[in-house]
Amino acid sequence: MESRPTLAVFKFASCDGCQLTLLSLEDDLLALASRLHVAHFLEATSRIEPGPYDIALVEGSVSTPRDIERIRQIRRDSRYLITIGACATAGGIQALRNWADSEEYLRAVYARPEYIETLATSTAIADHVTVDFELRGCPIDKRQLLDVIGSLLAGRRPRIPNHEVCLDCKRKGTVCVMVAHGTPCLGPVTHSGCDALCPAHDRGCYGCFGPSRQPNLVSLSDQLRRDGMPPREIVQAFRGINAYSPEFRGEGDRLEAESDRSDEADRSGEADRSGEAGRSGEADR
Amino acid sequence: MDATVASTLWLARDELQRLIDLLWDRQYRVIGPRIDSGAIVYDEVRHQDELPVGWTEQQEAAKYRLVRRDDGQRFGFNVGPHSWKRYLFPPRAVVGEATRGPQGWQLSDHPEEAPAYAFLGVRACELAAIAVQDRTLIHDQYSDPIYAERRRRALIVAVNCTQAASTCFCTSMNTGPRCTAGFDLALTELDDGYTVEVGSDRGAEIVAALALPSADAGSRRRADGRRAEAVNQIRKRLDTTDIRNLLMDNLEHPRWDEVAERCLSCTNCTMVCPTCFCSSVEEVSDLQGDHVQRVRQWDSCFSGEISYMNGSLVRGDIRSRYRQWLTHKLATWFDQFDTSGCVGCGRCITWCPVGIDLTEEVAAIRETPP
Amino acid sequence: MNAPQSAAIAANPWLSQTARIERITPEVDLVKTYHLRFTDPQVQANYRVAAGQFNMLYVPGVGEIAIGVSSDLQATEPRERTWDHTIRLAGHVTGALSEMEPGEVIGIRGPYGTTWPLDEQHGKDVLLVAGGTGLASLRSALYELLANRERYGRLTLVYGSRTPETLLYQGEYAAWAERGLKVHRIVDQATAGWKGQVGVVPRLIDGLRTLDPSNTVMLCCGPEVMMDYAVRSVVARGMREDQVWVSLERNMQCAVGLCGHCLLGPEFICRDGPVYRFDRVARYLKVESL
Amino acid sequence: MNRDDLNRDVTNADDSHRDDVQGGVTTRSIRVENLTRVEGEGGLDIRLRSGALDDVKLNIFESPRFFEAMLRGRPLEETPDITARICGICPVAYQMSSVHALERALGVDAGEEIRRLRRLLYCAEWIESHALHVHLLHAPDFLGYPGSLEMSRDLPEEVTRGLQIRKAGNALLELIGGRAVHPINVAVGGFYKAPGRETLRRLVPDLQAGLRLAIDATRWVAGFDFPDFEQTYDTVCLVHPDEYPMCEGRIEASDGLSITSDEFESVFVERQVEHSTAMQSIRSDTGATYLLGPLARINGCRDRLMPAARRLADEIGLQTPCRNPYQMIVARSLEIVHAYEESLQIIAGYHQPKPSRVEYRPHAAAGSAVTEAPRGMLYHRYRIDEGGAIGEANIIPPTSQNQSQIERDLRSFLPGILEMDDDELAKRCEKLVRCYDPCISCSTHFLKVRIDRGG
Ligand SMILES: Cc1cc2nc3c(=O)[nH]c(=O)nc-3n(C[C@H](O)[C@H](O)[C@H](O)COP(=O)(O)OP(=O)(O)OC[C@H]3O[C@@H](n4cnc5c(N)ncnc54)[C@H](O)[C@@H]3O)c2cc1C
Ligand code: SF4
Ligand code: SF4
Ligand code: SF4
Repeated sequence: MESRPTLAVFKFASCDGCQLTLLSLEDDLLALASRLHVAHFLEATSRIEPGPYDIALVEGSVSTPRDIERIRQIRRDSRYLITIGACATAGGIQALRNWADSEEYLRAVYARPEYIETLATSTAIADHVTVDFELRGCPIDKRQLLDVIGSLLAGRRPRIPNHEVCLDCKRKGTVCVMVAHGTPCLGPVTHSGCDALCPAHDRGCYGCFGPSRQPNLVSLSDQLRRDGMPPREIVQAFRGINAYSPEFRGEGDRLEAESDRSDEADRSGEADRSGEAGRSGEADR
Repeated sequence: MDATVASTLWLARDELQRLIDLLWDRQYRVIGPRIDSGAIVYDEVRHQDELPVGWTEQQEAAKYRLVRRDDGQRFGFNVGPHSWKRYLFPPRAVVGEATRGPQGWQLSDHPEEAPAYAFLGVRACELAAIAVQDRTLIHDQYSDPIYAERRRRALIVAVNCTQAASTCFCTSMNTGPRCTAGFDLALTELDDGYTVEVGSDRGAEIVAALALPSADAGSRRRADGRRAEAVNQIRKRLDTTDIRNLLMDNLEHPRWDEVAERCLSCTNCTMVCPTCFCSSVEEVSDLQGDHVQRVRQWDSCFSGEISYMNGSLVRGDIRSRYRQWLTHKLATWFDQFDTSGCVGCGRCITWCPVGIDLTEEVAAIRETPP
Repeated sequence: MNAPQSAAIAANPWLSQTARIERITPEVDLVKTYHLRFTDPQVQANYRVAAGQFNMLYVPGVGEIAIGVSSDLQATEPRERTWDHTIRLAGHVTGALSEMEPGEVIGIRGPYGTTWPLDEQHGKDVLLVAGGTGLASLRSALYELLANRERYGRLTLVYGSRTPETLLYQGEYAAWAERGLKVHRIVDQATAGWKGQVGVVPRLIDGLRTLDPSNTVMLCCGPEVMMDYAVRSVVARGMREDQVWVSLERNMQCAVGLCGHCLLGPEFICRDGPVYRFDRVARYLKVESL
Repeated sequence: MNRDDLNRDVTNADDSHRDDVQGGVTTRSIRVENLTRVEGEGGLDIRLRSGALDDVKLNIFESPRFFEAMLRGRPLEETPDITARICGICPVAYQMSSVHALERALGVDAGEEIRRLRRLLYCAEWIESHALHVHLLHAPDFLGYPGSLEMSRDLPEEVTRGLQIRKAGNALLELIGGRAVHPINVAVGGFYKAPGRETLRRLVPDLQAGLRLAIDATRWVAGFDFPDFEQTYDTVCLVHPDEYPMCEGRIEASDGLSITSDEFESVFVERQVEHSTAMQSIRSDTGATYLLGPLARINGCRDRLMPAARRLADEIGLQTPCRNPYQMIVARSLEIVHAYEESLQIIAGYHQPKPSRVEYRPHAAAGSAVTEAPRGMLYHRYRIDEGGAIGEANIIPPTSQNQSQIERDLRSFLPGILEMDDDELAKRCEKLVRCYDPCISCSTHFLKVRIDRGG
């Protein structure tokens, strides 16, 4: 038996981008392969070995009944189970279905929905089994992945900074897109990891690394509203790549309920003032 | 003329390029204001036309916009998102290295060949900020070697403000708008040129090399007039009366809870502040772990990790972090460095994404003693 | 020339020396004492540290941590001496240390910080109060007191720990007692065979029969809550806060007042502390999350 | 048999056989798990009855991700960011088809500089995606290794070369897109921030080195031993008069078909098949399957390859039209060379587009586009509603179009190898499937080969 720790990579509902990050380690890939024994990595090798595994990297979200069985088995087989990417840590972009009627979704995509077996929801791996460490990002960051694997190899718990994107953004010297351009940005509530890519490209962060450690979402929503962003659009901003993370989900739902209530009030207000002339529909937008 | 410290000379408008060229010739990296991504930032300047000619900024809490001026001023604005701290105390620097050899670890410092900067366009509040950082980072016993060496080499060409932003409050902090000390040269921009004050022997030597004539009385008077405009435009006030005790006696004031509801703990205020100096060291190693760099990065009292201890955070909520920032900046800085940590530049007000204004916070605490 | 000059500009405060782990003494569960010697004999010979100060220990690739010196500094010539650090396994760096073997090399820089004010206490009774691993930071002071036993009045140690098994330096208590230190122990949870006291440290203090409030100083190191209650106890017995010294702890990256991590109100604990006369920091310790 | 059994099989072939006798006909089932070294996971189902091939199905057990449904109601600006998430291997392709379709709908012309920068970005993805497949996933098949990590022990230089080739592509992706997977810089109308000329030029030495390596590697690949297996294909790709196909042109087939993207859905029909959650495509006019991807492009547009790539194709003696699917790896390698060359050419003449994206006014509109993803033609169609939100989206990825073609190849391949034992047979089938570089992630989940052997 080899003494090198074994690595296994598994995929659930996802785009493959996070496991690709592993293959994109380039200079470090072969070095990594010499320190770890790759026992299960369908995308990289046809040699498939049974568990137990020392380190399992799991990509993708749980979205079929079969997924639940598989992830439980993987958990049983693995010493450290590390989830990688927004799909695995928050349900991914596909978690948008969690707000929709999935029957309708099926019809929208597939001509013959009856063939498709699917859960109504897309959920994080940690909603189903115990996860030892979650690495965020859509996709995950190469350096952070190396850091996590390096820590595990050294027998340490990975430690990844969990501050807001803003800190990295300002270290880089990027001009704040929110203050200087009025561009909505989720950077102040988003977990670091990307080295503040989007603002460096003159656009707002759309939260692909998910919520930071203690995001003050209500305050950011208030500010976005003050800057003229309609509440419904703010809801959509939170319902993006990490829509189903508890924090973004909570704030999106809160705002939605609030704007539902105000629409309601508007409508009844309108009924009351049905005689009034010249009222523009603008306010509803 | 023979320029000495305190003499005032004249630099015609387009002669500014000669100054820039001379500085580059003398192996300085000239850093000055430039427009990038919708703001005036500090970056390398090789030509006078790269300066924000004919631009100014409008600033208010959480809002910054570039706007056109109706003249061709190059320094007709105040302060943007960058400060010189970026160059003197770089956001990321290697402070040490470790290499594993047959005898175990070899540790070395990572001495940098400190760049010689010439800063063009340093404002009065920024001169004050640099003086504050001198106190925070250079001490008799231990100093930040990177800051100290960069600082020693840096040449400072200050520029007097001729206008003020709505966020400026240097007059409350006694730091401006007039540049009084801490510069090698100080310019005041007029339509046809600059009056140049000499602040050091190094500055004198440079104006001598440029063979600048002395400024005539008319130009000096016009320069006085321009500078007075800046003073007149300053509206914001911070009442600093006994401010140290005011804050330290109100550590449990309800206002901290209120501000915590708005504060995102996003670190922006500390990043743009020209005096904030918190930093952390990160170990960056190759996968083998045989070669390690110790990288010091800007950190912030708003990041949770900074107060991590024994598995939890000492300042675990936003309230305590905001309180830490404000009390450090405006109160305990006096205990530590015998100066205020705030120079009144207003950056933290403009660049706070939710527009928290420290002067309002202090005023609120002052108004309602608990 | 505007830039301030300083003699220390050239010195890099981040630069560590290398030290070899000479021996490792397992103390109690999760706690070991690392006996270190600088690899450079010159540095080893010139290194001076006083009771209460700490070093920054560095494990490359993992991190750097503050650890008090726990050596008996009276014992031997500096040349032969090892610099001892008693360390509890807490996380990354301490975890990496716990995996190390004698012979391995780590980085060390220091000493830093203030010292226990022993010279000023001649003629006084000294009450040492420690909780858990806090005793490590008092050990050097304890040996210094014993070495100069005749200069002090009553010497008392009040030491509390979670369980009898986690009391540090148990093998040394008898010798301490012999040399004139009264040792009182208390544990949170008794286990089989424990005949001593059960409870918290302040309880032991309350129970001290021979406390002379006017002529006693207390040196205290342990968790902040414990120290808080210990001070309350002695104050209740008539001592003033300025008769108490405590050793504080905060995250530290630079240890030389440059990084801003260890701030407690106006205090840089690394530089102005870790040992404080209690009245200086009392008001800040009372404020939650300061 | 339980297809969920993740960890049991050490080889690709299941050790157990199953014999069923039904109505006098013997059906023998052999299961082979895990078709590997493809992007995404799926399965292959082969059924033999009384010793003869009965059916072949490429099974794609995808967890559906409903992208088209998710897009509905989202602001149109978000489209390139959302569709990128369909595939981590070729996100740029999704972004390119999205922005082209949306710009066509809105009547936006991004202009020449942006057009060239997009091509540059696309070249970078071709390099990255092709190099991944050629060097890390596919080459081991020709050299007898289970994967490139294993291969690197014996052939470290070749594997390192492959990694280097890919690295320069990734560096280019990062420079233009911000990052290699799910670039953040692609916008409807152009780019959020266009890289400066000098920044791009800094990559030139690496790209030149990459080009040399890619040429060497193509020679190496051309020397592989290719099984004799000629098929007739109806190949389809974009055709542009002056350029190698990428973002623009007409859709042309080897049988003479020539249409615009707006006619796509009337010619190429998607049908969902029972065993799979992905869609399959056939041509409505011929009822036949068709082939997309590098081979289709080389066959159709060899004369529009960049000069070095063209010379190299001659040097290695590539016969076009090439009908051997195993030679797709050669076509892919040549396209890497082409992409490197074209990148260098674009950078040499690059001027930073100003502004980096053109303004547009969202309005109700509809539009479609086809671009050439590394694996072939990728079709997007959108309807935009008045407020600028997506009203309807239709996306047809290349792998689902190639799927029926893969099955057809297998059907003609299998009769020749039925004598082989299950293990070997499965491996051979898997290798043939792998030639296509199927990107099952674009739609799928778990791939395995199952053989049902009659008698
Ligand atoms: C002046 C002083 C003296 C100390 N003396 C001793 C001693 O004699 N024996 C002993 O066992 N411990 C002592 N400590 C505590 C010791 O520093 C921490 O237990 C240690 O830093 C934990 O590091 P870690 O990496 O293993 O833990 P982690 O939980 O992984 O911590 C990560 C990082 O946070 C910082 N950190 C975490 N906890 C502390 C802490 N309590 N104090 C300071 N920084 C911390 C360190 O930078 C550490 O590397 C002392 C602390 C201080 C400030
Ligand atoms: S800035 Fe935000 S959206 Fe952009 S890459 Fe970073 S985390 Fe993702
Ligand atoms: S605290 Fe604010 S106003 Fe004061 S110096 Fe810092 S950034 Fe400027
Ligand atoms: S005060 Fe403003 S800038 Fe500072 S941390 Fe709070 S929200 Fe961010």
